[in-house]
Amino acid sequence: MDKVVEVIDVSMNYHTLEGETEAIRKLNFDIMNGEFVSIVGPSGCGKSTLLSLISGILTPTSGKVLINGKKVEGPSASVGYMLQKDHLFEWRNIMKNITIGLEIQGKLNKENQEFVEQLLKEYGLYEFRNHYPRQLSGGMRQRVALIRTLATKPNILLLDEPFSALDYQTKIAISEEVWLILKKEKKTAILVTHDLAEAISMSDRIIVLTKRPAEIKSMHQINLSCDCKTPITCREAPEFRIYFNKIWKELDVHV
Amino acid sequence: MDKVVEVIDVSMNYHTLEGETEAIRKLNFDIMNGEFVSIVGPSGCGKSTLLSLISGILTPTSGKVLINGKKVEGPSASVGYMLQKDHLFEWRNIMKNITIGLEIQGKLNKENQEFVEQLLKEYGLYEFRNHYPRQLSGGMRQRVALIRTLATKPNILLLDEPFSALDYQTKIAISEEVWLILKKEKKTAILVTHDLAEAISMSDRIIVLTKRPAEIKSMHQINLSCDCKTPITCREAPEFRIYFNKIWKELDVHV
Amino acid sequence: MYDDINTNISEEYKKYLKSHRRKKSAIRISRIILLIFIFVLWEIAAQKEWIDPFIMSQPSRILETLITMGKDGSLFIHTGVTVYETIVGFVIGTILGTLIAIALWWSDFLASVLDPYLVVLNALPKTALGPIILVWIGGTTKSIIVMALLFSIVVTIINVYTSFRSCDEDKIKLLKTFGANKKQILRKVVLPSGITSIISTLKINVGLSLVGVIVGEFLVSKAGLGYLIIYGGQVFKMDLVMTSVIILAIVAAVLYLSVLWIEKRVLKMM
Amino acid sequence: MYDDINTNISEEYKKYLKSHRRKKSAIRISRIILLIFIFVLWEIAAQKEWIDPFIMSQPSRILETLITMGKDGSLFIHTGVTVYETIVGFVIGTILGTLIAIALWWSDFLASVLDPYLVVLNALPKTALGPIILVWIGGTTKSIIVMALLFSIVVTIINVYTSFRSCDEDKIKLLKTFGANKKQILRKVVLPSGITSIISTLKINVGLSLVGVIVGEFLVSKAGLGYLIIYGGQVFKMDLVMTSVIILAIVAAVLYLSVLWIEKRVLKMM
Amino acid sequence: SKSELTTIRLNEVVRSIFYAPHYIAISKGFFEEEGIKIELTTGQGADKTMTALLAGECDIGFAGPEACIYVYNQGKEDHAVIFAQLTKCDGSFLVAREPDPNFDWKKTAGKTIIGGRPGGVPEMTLEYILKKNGVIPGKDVEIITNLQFTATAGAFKGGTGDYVALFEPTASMLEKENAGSIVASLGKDSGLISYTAYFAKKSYIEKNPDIIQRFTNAIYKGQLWVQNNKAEDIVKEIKSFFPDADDDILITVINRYKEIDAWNTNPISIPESFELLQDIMETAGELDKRVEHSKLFDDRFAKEAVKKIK
Ligand SMILES: Nc1ncnc2c1ncn2[C@@H]1O[C@H](COP(=O)(O)OP(=O)(O)OP(=O)(O)O)[C@@H](O)[C@H]1O
Ligand SMILES: Nc1ncnc2c1ncn2[C@@H]1O[C@H](COP(=O)(O)OP(=O)(O)OP(=O)(O)O)[C@@H](O)[C@H]1O
Ligand SMILES: [Mg+2]
Ligand SMILES: [Mg+2]
Repeated sequence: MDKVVEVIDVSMNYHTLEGETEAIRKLNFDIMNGEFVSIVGPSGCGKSTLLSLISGILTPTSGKVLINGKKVEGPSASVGYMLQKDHLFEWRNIMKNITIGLEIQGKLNKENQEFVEQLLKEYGLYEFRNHYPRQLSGGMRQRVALIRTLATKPNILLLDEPFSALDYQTKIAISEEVWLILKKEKKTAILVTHDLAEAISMSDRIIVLTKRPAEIKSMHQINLSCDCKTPITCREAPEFRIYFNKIWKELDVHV
Repeated sequence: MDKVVEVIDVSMNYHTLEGETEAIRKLNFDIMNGEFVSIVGPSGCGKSTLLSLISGILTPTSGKVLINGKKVEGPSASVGYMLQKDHLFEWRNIMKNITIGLEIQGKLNKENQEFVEQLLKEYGLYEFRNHYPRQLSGGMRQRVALIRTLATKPNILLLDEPFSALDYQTKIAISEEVWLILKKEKKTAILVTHDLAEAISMSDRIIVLTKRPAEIKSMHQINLSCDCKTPITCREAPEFRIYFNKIWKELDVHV
Repeated sequence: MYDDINTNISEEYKKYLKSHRRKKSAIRISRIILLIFIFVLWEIAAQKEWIDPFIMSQPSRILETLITMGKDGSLFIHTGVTVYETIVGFVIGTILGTLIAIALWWSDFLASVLDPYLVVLNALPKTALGPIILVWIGGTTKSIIVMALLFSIVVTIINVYTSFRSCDEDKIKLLKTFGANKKQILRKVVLPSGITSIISTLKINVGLSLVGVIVGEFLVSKAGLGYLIIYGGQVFKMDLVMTSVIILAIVAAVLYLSVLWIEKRVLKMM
Repeated sequence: MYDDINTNISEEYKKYLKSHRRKKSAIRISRIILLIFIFVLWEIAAQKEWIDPFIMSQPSRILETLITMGKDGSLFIHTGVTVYETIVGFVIGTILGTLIAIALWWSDFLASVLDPYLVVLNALPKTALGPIILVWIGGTTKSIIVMALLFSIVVTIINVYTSFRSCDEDKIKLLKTFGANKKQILRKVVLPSGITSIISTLKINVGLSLVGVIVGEFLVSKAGLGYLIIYGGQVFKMDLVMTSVIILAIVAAVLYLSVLWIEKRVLKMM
Repeated sequence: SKSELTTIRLNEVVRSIFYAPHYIAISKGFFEEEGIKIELTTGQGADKTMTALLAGECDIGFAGPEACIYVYNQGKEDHAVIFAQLTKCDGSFLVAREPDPNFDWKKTAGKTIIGGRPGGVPEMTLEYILKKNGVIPGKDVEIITNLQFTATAGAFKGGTGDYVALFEPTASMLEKENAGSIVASLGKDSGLISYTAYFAKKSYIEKNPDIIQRFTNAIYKGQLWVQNNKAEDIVKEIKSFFPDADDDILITVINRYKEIDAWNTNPISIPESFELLQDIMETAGELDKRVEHSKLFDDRFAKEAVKKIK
């Protein structure tokens, strides 16, 4: 396996008039090709910042991020970013929502159009392509957001709490589905989440961050013994609860 | 055990200009003294309506609700209602937020004042009594909301998704705490939730409703074999997953 | 959505609908009664000389004036002039205001520099500028339209700029992840998501433009409702003044409701 | 919150602060330069007769007028009168408007009946009512204050009522679970949670009141900035008119900023 | 043909029957006879009219000479010059609550009069007459000066004041309503004052003497026509300028103006009337320095018109 993402000595300080906020301090880790990595950590510890650094929207104060061995210097087509809310544009229909990334990158050609239609068909949204976002359920909207991210054919996906706005039952169902899609498309994925059970059930590896400034507290390779490895079945594995309790204690939540 | 709540043949239709919405159809169930009952069901099936009927804010179209054998005809002091968000009043400090129920019922006397202070001390909020809501964390705010509900000494508590606005980790911690408080104060509780795990880990019984109009789909007496019965430990019980999967299938979630 | 609704109309629902209809017609009737009551009271008070019809005018005389003006067509000419000027001022104000708001959004520096100027211009009673505008532009219809523009443009700039600024940061972030440049961000998110608030400013603007037109017509004009009011005052024809004010009220309400209607349409389309 | 912030100021943070300071002072300087530029251009244009200083006045003459008026105290008297009238109108308008809004909130029926009347009154350019008010109330300060009130009260009623209506239904539900009656709901939730929007209407109202006062002073007055503008026109002293307009702009901005400041205070206290 | 007409933008101070000759000149086609097409605007105030003139928004202004004095005194190089005069006295009347055939200005002592706005000539004239009659404004008589002139009649009718100084047609309308009675003419009691006149910028007159001459001719024809015709006929001609006025009011008013001899018989200025205007302004404290008649008036055109037209 190759390293697709290398985070090397990355630090990030936010500067505002109120003062300097050290969000991330000398972080180092690699992500392998095809790996599904979750990042968990206390609220406000710098998880979203980390994803922004990897995506190239932000530039680290020091250190660097390499993608496929090349230094990140701005958003690139090889990285897709999925945010907490779906952020579908109400004034565009589903098709036009999905192709917005292609539009911006000037790649809205016939071939990509067909690819998008392919995706829509595959994930059961083809009939809805002329609908408007408000006509879709929360779960469907989130799937549209995923397809929008996939449309530009990134091979690395950054997912920033993509399911937290959904209600509990939808969340479990859609995370299962997204996981299957990503595995099928053979994407490398980095998932930020607050939901430990979600992290454990979906990931190959979990990175636990300390509270701000974010440093790596621990890393956990997840090996669950269950028949067919999909998130819902994973939750039934006997090791599940052990991982859960261990990481829960590391997170050290106080109310 | 006595029946404290009896729901007898209750139906509820909403009338709006768009049409008639049948929210609840001929519902029948009882709640025993000291019992912790969870109600789960698809979104919009009528769970909140049901709680409003029990609390007396709404009047059923037909059928009746009895509380301690007496017909409900309006809000009564013996029922406390806790909503999804904390709804603390930003312009009142914590103390005054907590005593608002007593104020309205004209029962803001010395004795009750002392009782409230007692509660605040017991649940670690006494030092914050002069703070304003915005100075508190989400978990603390939710605890304040609970104490506000307890201040009028209801013996039945209605909880309408009280934890769903909290982030995952806080939610697990605070639901543990609330459960302990309710058990300690020996309250009867009806919890509405979307989170099956939460329902299973906290309740003595789970009522599953059909989709609208709400009827009872099934009821599950929860018997978990674990040492010390608190929600977090409950999650480790072997039966947990079995209940989960059974009810999950009954809910029949489609995305 | 239709399967959500019970199509077998129940007895209670019928009762509900009936009580609703009753309430609605009670409201409608009360509104009309109130209107009639005001006019009848006014008429009686004028006839019994409780109030001075010479000063306060009176409904029957207003009606007379209205009929005369309707017959000789002057009613429509004056109303038409005012409405035309208002719409022109309003459309130009909205477009120009939006363009300036875009410029401010584009350059934070410009926005910061101009901020105090906008505050002062916004707070300044534009009525006071009337005589000055007159001097600058001259006593033509142009200066009335400039007045209308003046009244509405600052509010437009401020509201539209505020709405651009309040454009969801995450939506912009989303476009940035695709590598969008500033122009793309403007075109693909900021403008479309600002449309709603641009349209909701229209409601305020049309009123302000009308005020501008009236003030302008007070100062310089040969026609229009503002002219009629001033002229009526000069020749002490309170009937004419009152009639014009009433027509003006109707025009104002109609303009407002039209914009409201357009707003609803556009929002529905989006 | 303080432990959130790194107190060892790093090199980059120093750089950031420096660049921020530089940007800020660039903005400040640009603002001043723009101001100076406008006035200098105006002065030069007037001196070179590109524009007619008789009509447009000119900064040096305005300054002169300002000094003369400052010396004989008339500057302060006229400004004081206008400010006083504005504040009185504004306070009465806010209180009265809030009371009416409460009445509307209390009775849905009343609110529905009056709704179209409010729409018309709101849309109607109040300037047109000036002459009528004058006749009704007579030529006293009272009618100026009534004008100020007239300009601000409808907006107050509508905004405050809207804010009452938009009071969080769940907060009301919460009180209902405790068995609260309508009066308690009003007192404990609707009013306090409406305070913010009442205060934010103040910002708009103070401007509208000022407009009302100026329009009123145009029509009837012996003192005030509106009077000065009219009087200056009558004796053809454009310097006086321009000076008054500039003072008015400053007064308007100061009033607006004061209300903004009060708003911030109150919101902080809450 | 019409296409050869020169278009002249004329800005009148207000629309008033007091200016009847001027509307006659338009409606009888006297301007067209002179090859002029009039584009008439109402300035709603002498200041606005003068402003429009100076800003080049109109070619000829029609207002009181005081506007020209103010401008001249402020050192304006290209000031306005008056070339034709239309009215020669104040056109306002004092209205009392009851008829008073034996009215004397001394009777106003201890009473309240609703006057005009300070700085305006009507108000100054009123004060001048009062002073002339030994009644000191502010001391012996109270004058309400804070009302816009469109509001004074209403205020009076509403019960304010014992007297009100009013323009026409308001004064006649009050009389018709039995709400008051005209007891004195300010024009008659003050003496001849330069009242409303036509003026243009000095440079404009220099450049277009021909237009000015033709314009003056038309005005003179209007003046003659008004002198030689009955009020009823005058009203018939100018009715279109006052669409909402009652005919009988208009007739009353025109007769009243004829009676007090308010209109110049020709466009030539009357120097004494200008001096009286300046006296009045001086008394009121609104005049910094007196202006020579010859500086502001150019009677060449008026004299030429009188010579030519019979
Ligand atoms: N643009 C910014 N300017 C200044 N400070 C910022 C900015 N963005 C984030 N921060 C601060 O940096 C810290 C890390 O923020 P970040 O959003 O990365 O945390 P997070 O782990 O994603 O939090 P959450 O769990 O709430 O999503 C926080 O303390 C936040 O206040
Ligand atoms: N005041 C009302 N007027 C009309 N219809 C209503 C009203 N309140 C609720 N409803 C309708 O009644 C049905 C049940 O609503 P209710 O809020 O009880 O559902 P719920 O189970 O609590 O939903 P959720 O899971 O989203 O909280 C819904 O279809 C809703 O649209
Ligand atoms: Mg985050
Ligand atoms: Mg609910």
